[in-house]
Amino acid sequence: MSARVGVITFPGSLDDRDAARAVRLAGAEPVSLWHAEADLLGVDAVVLPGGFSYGDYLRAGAIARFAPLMDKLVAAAGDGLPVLGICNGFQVLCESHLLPGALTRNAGLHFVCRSQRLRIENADTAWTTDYEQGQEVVIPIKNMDGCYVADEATLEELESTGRVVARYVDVNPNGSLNDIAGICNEAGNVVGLMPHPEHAVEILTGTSTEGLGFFTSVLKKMVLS
Amino acid sequence: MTEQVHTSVNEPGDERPGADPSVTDPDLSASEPAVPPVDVDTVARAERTPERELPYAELGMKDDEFARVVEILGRRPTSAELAIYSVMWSEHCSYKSSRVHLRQFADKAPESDALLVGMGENAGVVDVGNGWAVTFKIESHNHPSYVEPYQGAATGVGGIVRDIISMGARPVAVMDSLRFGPPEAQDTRRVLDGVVRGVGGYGNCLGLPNIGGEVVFDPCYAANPLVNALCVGVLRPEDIKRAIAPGPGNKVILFGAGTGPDGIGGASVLASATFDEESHQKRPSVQVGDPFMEKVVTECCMEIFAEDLVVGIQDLGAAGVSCATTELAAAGTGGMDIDLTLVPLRDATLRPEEILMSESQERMMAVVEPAKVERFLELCRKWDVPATVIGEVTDTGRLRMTWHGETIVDIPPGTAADEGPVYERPYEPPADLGQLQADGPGRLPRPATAEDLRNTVVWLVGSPNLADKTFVTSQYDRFVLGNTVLAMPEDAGVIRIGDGPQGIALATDGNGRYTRLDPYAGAQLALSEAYRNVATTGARPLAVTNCLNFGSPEDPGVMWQFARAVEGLADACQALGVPVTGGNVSFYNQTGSTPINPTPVIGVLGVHDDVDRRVRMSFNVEGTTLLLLGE
Amino acid sequence: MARFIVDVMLKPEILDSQGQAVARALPRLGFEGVTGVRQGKRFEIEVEGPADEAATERVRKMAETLLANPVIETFELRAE
Amino acid sequence: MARFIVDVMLKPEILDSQGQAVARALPRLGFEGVTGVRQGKRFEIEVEGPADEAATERVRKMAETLLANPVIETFELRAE
Ligand SMILES: Nc1ncnc2c1ncn2[C@@H]1O[C@H](COP(=O)(O)OP(=O)(O)O)[C@@H](O)[C@H]1O
Repeated sequence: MSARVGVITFPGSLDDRDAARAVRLAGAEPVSLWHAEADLLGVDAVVLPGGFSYGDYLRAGAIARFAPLMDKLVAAAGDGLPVLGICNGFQVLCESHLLPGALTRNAGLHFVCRSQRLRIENADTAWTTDYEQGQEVVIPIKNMDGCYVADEATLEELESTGRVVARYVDVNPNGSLNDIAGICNEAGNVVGLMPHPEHAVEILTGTSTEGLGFFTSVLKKMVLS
Repeated sequence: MTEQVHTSVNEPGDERPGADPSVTDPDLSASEPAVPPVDVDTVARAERTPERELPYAELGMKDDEFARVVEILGRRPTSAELAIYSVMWSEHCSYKSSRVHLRQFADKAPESDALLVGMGENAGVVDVGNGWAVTFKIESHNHPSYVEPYQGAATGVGGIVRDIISMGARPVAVMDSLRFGPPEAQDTRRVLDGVVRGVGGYGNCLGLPNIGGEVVFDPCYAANPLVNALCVGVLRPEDIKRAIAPGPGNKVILFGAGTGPDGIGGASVLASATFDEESHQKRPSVQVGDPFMEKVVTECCMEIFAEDLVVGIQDLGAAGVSCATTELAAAGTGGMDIDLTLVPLRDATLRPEEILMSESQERMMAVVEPAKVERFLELCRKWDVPATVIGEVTDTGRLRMTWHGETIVDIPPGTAADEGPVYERPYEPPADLGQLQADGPGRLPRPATAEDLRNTVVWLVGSPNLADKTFVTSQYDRFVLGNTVLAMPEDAGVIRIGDGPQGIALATDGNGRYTRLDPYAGAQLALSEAYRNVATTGARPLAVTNCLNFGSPEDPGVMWQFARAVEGLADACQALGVPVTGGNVSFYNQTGSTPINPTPVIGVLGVHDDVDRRVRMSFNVEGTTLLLLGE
Repeated sequence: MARFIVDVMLKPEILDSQGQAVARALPRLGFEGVTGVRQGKRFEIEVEGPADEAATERVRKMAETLLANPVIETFELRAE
Repeated sequence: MARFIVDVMLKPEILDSQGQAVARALPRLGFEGVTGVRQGKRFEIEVEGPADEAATERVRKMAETLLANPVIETFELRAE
């Protein structure tokens, strides 16, 4: 039986089908989860996809985090369930305090869509073991509110405990502090990532297939555990 | 949906033609105490007060057009009926100036096995093989984008996307073709920045990849930018939906956003003419978009289609409820009863005339069999989409509307939807054409030295029309949905359909300067450029959409440009064997009496049997031979 | 130094999609009885010199030309 | 019916890119002497019933949990 990876759809989620495709290409079975059903359907891991849940009205991720399913997810994440929040998913994870800090308006104040070079800074999280520490990958980024901010103490802690998972290289597209593109929680099972690995899983439609590693990593972790 | 050329009647404050204080309906407020005493112009009253004057001229209606309405109804129209006729017979709904010319697209249409739905519906549909069909269309939102660039452009995207949804398709990509004034002009900054943010803000939030478009700068667009948005959708041929309301007893459901006072600058003249009330004298003529609402409406529609819950569906565009009800009824069994009081309002003070003319965005109207209504509403609740049954289909041949129990509309719907006026406007070449054509490139100095040549190249490369467009394209999501095979900086966008291997290619092109010099050839050049851009990706061109941006049709020079451009396009489509499946005409693009360069923007759709074999623009294999094709 | 507050709100007749999204979300979060939410912008502006007539006029001009979009928004200005 | 205003501003230590963009644009438009601009949000909330202690408490809860993100923002609440 292959691993089952849930993909949550909130009203306004956009990349949910893409995340499901990436899960499938990685060799797992995608399971779609509806925000209003408080049931994780026994999945082995969860992806919160990109998009504009609730139109990003108020603040990106602010309304989605109150979804009935999110209570379940917060509890399960505490018990070690691997969770990957991509873009809007990252914003939801910050709003629900599963991850520290917040994502604010891009420093340039414009939506930014580009192929972005990243360095994987932590290859030990549930979602990054298929990468080498320090490996550089190119995957798309596309967001309006991607500027990662946190107070100094939090930044200091993230840096000193290796919880910065990925960093922008060459160009910082949104003004994120310390060029942060992704972070994880203390246990390393919850990862938030601004760029979109699910858009770099096929040569035909992406600029590379270098995003697939996020999805294959979590499968390995599940096989091992 | 389409744009409204707003008759500017923003300040009707001091003159209220037709206000007749002697006429009141005392019984109404008594019977409905919860409602403020509303002074409604009912059909009964229209019969009683034939002499009452109505502000039809302010609504853009000519004397003879108004006379025809009176003839059709056998009495004066009520103010609500006048609202319907004035908007349905307006240029952009009735195509009254362009219709006689646009016929050529059908008359000269080449044989095509692929064509499933041709011109006349919300958008054309073509069969692309392997059990898939594609629907696409381009539309303008020029004037609103000058008034309020962000919202104008955003709602332009929203409108064309709803057109595609109403064909029963899932929208899968958008494109935008833009024209601005000179980049150094102060106002261009405002307009360009707002328009690009608006196209991106709406399209990105809907999750539709932007796979191409154009940005052109020319002084003629300084006070009249062009914002043309294209959307393409995918469906199964057997799932095509139409804008029809058949079957008496079927329910009419309005769903999506509430109705507010958006874009009813025109309607306020009716309200203030009929009712002496200050709050109705100033209504915004800008429409504001809510892309999140459109996204949930889209997903809701997809589930509704998947369960086959509608017999007819129509989006609410420029003419709102007026257009949807008259067109659905006219194309169905022929009759419909609507209770306008049931329309969910964002502003409780709206008058029935205003409800009829409101251009509030993100609204759809569906016709649903009674047994399926509950499931329909259930899916709407799932997606948090407000939905209300507001009436039902009848076999009376009349469109009837009531307001708090009083009949305020009773018309044969076809007369509003299909029997609008048709003009054969006079046309002749613009006076300065000969002079323009005589001013050939031969008179220009040639670069004489290597240095001159270098300077010319540098000047060209640095010119805004050739410069890098990343400022624009980086604000658009081209990756979402995961099927984008080619997008910027390629000459055509290519997307995969289903799980592949088939796909489609799309390009839009237009050149106002060529078309100004020779509208016949200019339109053909635009078509052949788009055709080539699609073909060079390896696709087989299949169908054409077009957005015809011109000045005032009342100017014979403009009308001539229009007639010639349409003729050129129709002839070229015939020669190339690709039918026009739909499009849009935008007139009155001018500043004072100076029209823009005539700017037909042509979109061509092609098919890929295997997108893996798409050809990129870049030379990516070493040692290949370069060949130049053509003259 | 003078400090001004400029509150910018959408005109009442203009659709406030953000405010409506918040209003729709509230009951789900257990907040009943909210009959309306409107969302606007608030600017805090600090200018050199005293908060006199001239300064107020300058900030008003700023609000009109940059902070608010007069086509769809209105603003209120006050010194603090 | 009671009406409350909730002003939400970024904490001073958080980069306010929108406010900064406004501040940068001002001199270009001929407005000199502006030493600082901060941009925040303003909410107008209407609730059923009187503007009493209980209503205020409910709106405060709303502001804390939804309208402001305490990680980066502070808010002020007042009845109107
Ligand atoms: N308004 C726009 N929307 C989306 N894509 C655009 C737009 N304008 C230009 N592009 C894209 O940017 C690329 C470069 O455009 P352009 O410089 O106009 O190319 P060309 O001159 O070859 O037509 C093309 O891929 C084009 O589709």
